[in-house]
This record gives sequence, structure tokens and C-alpha cells, in this order.
Amino acid sequence: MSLNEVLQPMSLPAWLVALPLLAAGLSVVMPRCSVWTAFFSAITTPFLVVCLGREIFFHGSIEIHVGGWQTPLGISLYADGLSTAMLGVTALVFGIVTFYARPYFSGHAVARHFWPLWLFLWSALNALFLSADIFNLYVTLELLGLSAVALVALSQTGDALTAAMRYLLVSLTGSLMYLMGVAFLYAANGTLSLKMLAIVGPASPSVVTAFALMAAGLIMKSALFPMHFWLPPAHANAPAPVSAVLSALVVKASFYILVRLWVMLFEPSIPAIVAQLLGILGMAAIIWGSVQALLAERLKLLVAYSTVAQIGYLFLVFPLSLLPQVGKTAWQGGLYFLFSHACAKSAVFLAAGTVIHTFGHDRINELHGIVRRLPVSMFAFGLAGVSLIGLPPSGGFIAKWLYLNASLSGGQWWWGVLIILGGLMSTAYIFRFFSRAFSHSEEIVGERPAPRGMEWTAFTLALCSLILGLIPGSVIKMLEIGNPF
Amino acid sequence: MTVPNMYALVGVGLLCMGLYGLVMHSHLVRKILALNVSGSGVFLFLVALADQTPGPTPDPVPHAMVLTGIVVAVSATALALALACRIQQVNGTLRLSDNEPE
Amino acid sequence: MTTEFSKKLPEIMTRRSAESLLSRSGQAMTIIGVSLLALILGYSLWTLPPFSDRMVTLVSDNMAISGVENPVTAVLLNFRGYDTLLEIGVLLLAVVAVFSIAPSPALLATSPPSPMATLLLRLLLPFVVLVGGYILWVGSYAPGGAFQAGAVLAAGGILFTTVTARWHPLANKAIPFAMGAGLLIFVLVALATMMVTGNFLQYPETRAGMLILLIEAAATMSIAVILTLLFVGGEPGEISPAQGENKHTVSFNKENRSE
Amino acid sequence: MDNFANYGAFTLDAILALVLLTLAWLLLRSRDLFKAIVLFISFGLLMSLAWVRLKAIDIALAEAAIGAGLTGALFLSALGRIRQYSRKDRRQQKTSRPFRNRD
Repeated sequence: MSLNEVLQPMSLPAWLVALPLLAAGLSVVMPRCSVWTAFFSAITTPFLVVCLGREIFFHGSIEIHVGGWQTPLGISLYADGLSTAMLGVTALVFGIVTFYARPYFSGHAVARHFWPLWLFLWSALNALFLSADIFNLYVTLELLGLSAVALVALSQTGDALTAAMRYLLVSLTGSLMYLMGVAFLYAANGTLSLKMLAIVGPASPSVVTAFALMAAGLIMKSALFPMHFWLPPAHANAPAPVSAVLSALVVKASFYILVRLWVMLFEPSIPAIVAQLLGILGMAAIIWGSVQALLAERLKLLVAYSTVAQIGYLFLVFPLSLLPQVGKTAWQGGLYFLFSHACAKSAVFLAAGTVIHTFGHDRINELHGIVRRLPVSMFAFGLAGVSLIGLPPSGGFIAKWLYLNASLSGGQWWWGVLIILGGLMSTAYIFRFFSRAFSHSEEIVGERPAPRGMEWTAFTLALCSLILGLIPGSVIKMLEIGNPF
Repeated sequence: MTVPNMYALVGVGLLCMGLYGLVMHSHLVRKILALNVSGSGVFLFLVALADQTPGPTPDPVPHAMVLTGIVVAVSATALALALACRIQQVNGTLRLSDNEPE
Repeated sequence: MTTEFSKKLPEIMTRRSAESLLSRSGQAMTIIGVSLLALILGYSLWTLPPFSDRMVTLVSDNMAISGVENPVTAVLLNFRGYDTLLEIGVLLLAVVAVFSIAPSPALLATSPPSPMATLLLRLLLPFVVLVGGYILWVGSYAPGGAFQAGAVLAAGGILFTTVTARWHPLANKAIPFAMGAGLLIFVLVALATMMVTGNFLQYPETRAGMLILLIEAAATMSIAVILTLLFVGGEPGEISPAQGENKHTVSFNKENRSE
Repeated sequence: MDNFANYGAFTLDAILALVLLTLAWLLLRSRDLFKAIVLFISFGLLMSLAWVRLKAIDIALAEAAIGAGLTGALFLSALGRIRQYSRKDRRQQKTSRPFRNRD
């Protein structure tokens, strides 16, 4: 059987779920080979995503019916431009961070448990982005949440364990709320398929309640202000590769579900004031997260609070997309934000992990002149910072540009003011760290040299966030496929 | 009021009581207990609605969903309890709020 | 003065929010919020349209080609088998997670098992295995199936570990395989059916019953082992408590430490 | 006669519903953790009775085995371990607290 026969276009989504899951199972059964199963996954999954991307680019979106059962009875997997782009970012970040994690964990006893959990997290994300069934999404959310919690707890310090516990409680409560919403939707419509639910009529109280429950659960999981309290400790105390994917992808996964539900089911039947409310929460998140990042004393905590702020930007998409004629621009801006933040933030977390690996701590005030020891990591930090601030030519700039466009031509200029203000604040907290890192000071002695692989992986991700700023046309064209918005 | 509706209301009650317990208790094991009660409430709600079908047999799809949910719940509970035990061992306390920075 | 305040601000904020959960006003707010939620949910329940029997009809129409006769098993392993695949993944993930967190096995052999307990075990275990096997088999026709059978077998496993509190060295080698077999066989069958029928998890009609039983048998074994291990709460084979205590003090902890 | 059976069934359901709610309330309010866990196990057993009443025999089996039995066992063993650790902790408290270093 040739490779072309095995990788038929219609089987690509199934392979994307099955392969990491198989690798995860194998790494449990054969712990000695777990690194190699992870590497195998890190090479094959991006390849599969590229195949899928090429397929849908030329032939349009794909829907497959698992088990051959048509939708109301069975589950369908759906790959349009949006889900393929999410899969692509996941494959990019996971693929690169896997090569960072290898030196990071080498020789540690926890590596044995890290690799299976890592692969489970990856398969959960792939399954989540492909799923077109609201109950199947619940199962993927649980798979995602439990593996993320276990990964946070991996370093076994008191703070990490407490953070993991808090994360677990929030995550489980969020899943329960979501499941209750699923129950309402199923009772009202008799189907679980996202596409078939899409034809719901005018808003009945049960539909509104279902939306409220699901949105509440997903907001808890994606740490929108004021449900952000669990995120900074969890992301700051996790091992660096874990923090990178948690900030880059895991919080975005629940945001992605919310976007899908909003666009496919709820937008016509939910009053516009709800979107304004989500936007206001996003605004509060931007301000609160930025202020906390300015006050943070530890580098990883700074980066984690910056994630709280950046999640705020994502939620601005809800009010902006309702403005007349600029809806599409707003969605493109929001998703561009998501992608460029995924690359930039994972790069920053990896660089911060390298700092800790080298100096044994991440207290910002004691990190004077570290650029001489870690030039590549600091350069990566800087490149990613450009994207986080939103300076050209970076993915962050394109995202903010699209947002500004939407808010000004849609007539709600105050969101634009907020975006510029947020950019200024992120400049402040990034330069607060840089002023130390690049300062002249007495020679500091690192405890141990940083492996080159750790430095260059961070750099690669930072470069990706920059490259995103150079190819907006093709990314936006990709997002159009299947007309998700 | 029909019987399935009554059970659905009990499910709502259990969910809300569990959420109340989750917020009120600071002891971790109690929080986990409360979450389990909430979960039972959601499951009961789902199956009670499935029993409202016009025909004699209830809808099997919610039954399968709840079976899945029960297994997921026991996995999550095991993980949560393992974490709680480890927190007790490392921090010497089982209350999250005690653990704020001093 | 200002710098000191700015240093303390995040701490003050977090402490306040933590304490407010326990304060009087916090309690009142919670009660009001939860009651409101109950009212809203109850009202929405009231306004739900009558439950459609579309799914019941669909399931019963397709029962003949599902390979089993119990509708719930048909939904679990055929119509929505993909959910179950991921769910077995959740179980395996949970046991790995518990291993990664637990410092050492909960049950350490302190004394040899009492002869009475051993005798009881000898009498009970075959019975447990028999009941588990029956529940697994009957799941195709009547209520029962892999999860229930796995749970019954796990009860036997828990009994076994609490009485003997010791693992046979051979078991340590076999346990990872037993844990992973359910997921691996499920995924492999799903991929194999994709090669044959062109669709992930679409069983050939004539083989559906057999394949479902194969998946269920592997899943039952894995579920039984995993549930037993979740109860044991630690990885078997690393019995030495001293070793267990130190297992996790690895050097990347440094990043989280501060004086 | 039929009517009578219906009333009987409804009364049974109503009592079951009330008992479920009461048990949940008691287990959430109980001051003794051990008692709360035992109440939780009996809550699970009654839940499986409710599943039978809702014609969900599969779930009733799973709930009795997993929901009540296994989850209860998990809670009890966790409680035992926690008590063991906290005793150890009290003994060690005077000498050292290696993990209590924080910011």
C-alpha cells in the first residue's frame, strides 16, 4: 500500500487524531522509547497538517463522518480554514517545543511521565480543533484539561501543586457548566452536531441559558478577567515547555470553541449587549493583566500576566465583529492575534525557561546584563516582544492593524484607543525587563551553560511570529476557506 | 409535573448545591466531593430529559453520554485526590487560601 | 514608600480575593448567586420544547447493522465510538497523571497477608472474574458492557492489592501493557477499518459484532487495571519509601524556588 | 388498581428525590469528613436507584460500581493517606519545613 493510498484526503483528519494518540499510548507502554515516539509525532504531525492544508486549499473544507454514520447519529470531524490554521499553529508550536523539552528534561526522573502527558495534550488539541460535535468537544476538553493540570504539577513544588489544584477545580467546574449547556441544547434540538444545531430558530429561554452556561464554562477555562486568577500561578510554576504550550494553545482552545459556538449557533439569537459585555471584560483583562505584569517581580509571572492581558484582546473580537461591514476584518484580526500570540508567547516562555535553567532563578531585579550570557535567547525575547507590543513587521502588528481598522470604520473608536493603550503598557513591561537584561553590570556567573537547542528553538518560534507579519495575505486567504464567519 | 421533570429538577438542585459547596468549603477534599455532587446533578438532568421521549424506550444517546461522563468524572476525581494528598504532604495543609503568598 | 506599596499590591489583591470566599458577605453572595442559577435553570427546563424522538428512531433503525443488540452499547461502541476512544484515552491519561503526582505507592507491604484473608481472596477472585466476564459478554444484548465489567474486575483487583499489598515482579512488566492495550487496540482497529472501509472506525458490517467484542475485551482489561491502579495511587514496583520520597526532587525545581 | 400503582410509583419517586437532595445537603454540610464520605457513598447507591427508575439500567450498574463503589474507595483511601501525612507533618513541624519556602 503506497503512502498516497494510506493518506487519502478524507483520512487526514482521522490520522491527525489517531497518530498522537497512538504515540501517547506507546509511550506509556514503552517508557524507554517515549522520547522517540514524541519525536516521531513532532515530525509526522506537522507533515499531516501540511497535507491537510494543501488539500483544503485546493479542494475546500472536508467533513468526515466517523464510523460512516451520518451526523445526527454519528460524530463528524470538520476541517475548514479555521480549524486547519489552528492545527497548523498547534503543530508548529508543539513540534518546536518538543525539541526544547528534550534537553530541558533530559536526565530527570519526571521525563518518564512528561512525554505521555505531552502527547495526550497534543492529541486532545488536535481532536478539539477537528471536532464538530458538542459532546465530543466536552470529551476533548476533559482530555485537554486533565493533561494540562498534570503537566503543571510536574515540578512537584508546593506552589506548582497548589496552582495545579486550583487549575483543576476551575477546569472541572468549567467542563460541568459546558456539559449542562450541552444537555439543554440536546434536549431542545435532539442533536449534538454543530452543523445541524446551526439551524436553531429564534432565541428561546433554553437556548439563552445554554449559551450562558457554555460561555461561562469556556470563559473560566480561557481565563478571561475576572476568572483569570488561576492562570498566573499555573503558568508561572509549570516547567517552561509546559508554560509555553499552555499560554500559546491551551487557553486558546476554549476560546476557539466559544468562537465556533458563537458564529455557528448563538450569534443571531443572543442580544448584542452580551458581545459588548465580553468586550468590556476583555478591556478589563488588558488593563489588569498589564498592570500586574508591570508589578511582577519574577520573569515568568510577568509573562503569565501578559497572557492574561493578551486574552483580553482576543475577546474584543465579539463586539468588533458585530459592527456593520467590518465583521470579517474583526474576525481576521482576532485570529491573527491568536496565531501571533501563540508563536510569540511560547518563544518568550521558552526564553524565560532558559534564563532559569542558566541562572537558577528568574527574579527580574537580579538579572542584570544577562544578554551577554544568553544572546540568542534575549534576541528571541526581543523579537517576540516586538510582536506582543504590535510593532511592524510582526504578526501582532497585523492583528492590531485589523482591529484598529474594524473599530474606526465601524464607528466604535474607543476600542481602538484601548488597543493603543494596551500596546503602550506592554511596551512598558517588556522594556522593564529589557532595561535589566541589557544593562551594563559586573560580570554575572551562570550556574550552567544553556544547551544550544533550547536557545535556538525559542528563536525559531519568535521568528515565526515575525514571519506571520510578512504573509498576511495567504493566512487570511487560508482562514476564508469554508467560510467560517 | 411529570416524573422525569421532577428528576431533572433534582439534578438542577444537586448541581447548584454542589457549586455552593465548591465555593464555600476551603478544604480540598470537600471541594472535590462537592464537584462530584454537581456532576451527578448534571448527569441526572441529562438522563431525566432522555426519559421524556414519546415512545416507551428512553433515548440511549444521553445514556451513553452519561456513561462516558461517569468514567471521566472518576478519572478526574482520582487525579484531584492524588493532587490533594501530595499537597498535604508537601505544604502541610489542605486549604488553598492558606497558601497565598505571605 | 510607593515602591513598597507597589510590591505589596498584588499580594494584597490576591489575599483579599481569597478571603472574601469565606467572609459573611461572600457567603450571602454565593447563596444568592446559586439560588438565582437554580431559578434560571428551572425556568429554562420548564420552557423546553417536548423532547424529540428523532434520535430514538435513528438508533432503532440502525440497530440491525450495528453488530450488537443493546442500544446503549451500540451508541457507545459503534455510532459514537469515537467518544469512547477518547474516553479510554482519558482513563489512561489519568493513571499516568496520578503516577506522576504520587510520591510512592499507597500500599506498602508491612506484614505478610493473613491466611484467612488469602483464603477469602482465593474463593472470591474466580467469582469476580466470572461475573466480570459475564457482564462484558452480556453487554451486547442487555445492560452491561466494558465499563461495568472493568469496574467489577477492578473491585477484585482492589481486594487483591489490599490483601496482599505486593506485586509479583512479573506484574510490573505486564502492567504498562495491560494499561495501554485498551487504547492501542482501539486505535489500531479504528485505523485498520479505515484501510478497509475508507472511514475511521467504520466496521465492516459482517464483522462489527466481533470487532466490538475485541475492543471491549481489551478495554475491559485496561479499565480494570487502570481503576485498580488509581486506587493504589502510585506506580507499582517502586516500593522503597526512601526512593519514593526523593523521586521527584529533580533539579529543574530550582526555577520555582526562591528564598 | 392501575391508578393506585401509579400513585405508589410517584410517591416512591418523590421520596427518592427528597432523600437524594437531603443526602447531598447533609454530606456537603457535615463537619466530619469521614461521615461526609460515607454519606457520599450512600448518595451514590441511591443515585443508582434513581437511574433504575429512569430506565437507565446500564448507568445504574456503572454508578453502583464506579460512582459509588470506586469513587468512595478512592475518597476513603485518600482520607487515610492525608491523615497519615498530617500526623507525620505534625511530628516534623518543630524540626524543619523544607517545602514551605515561598516568595
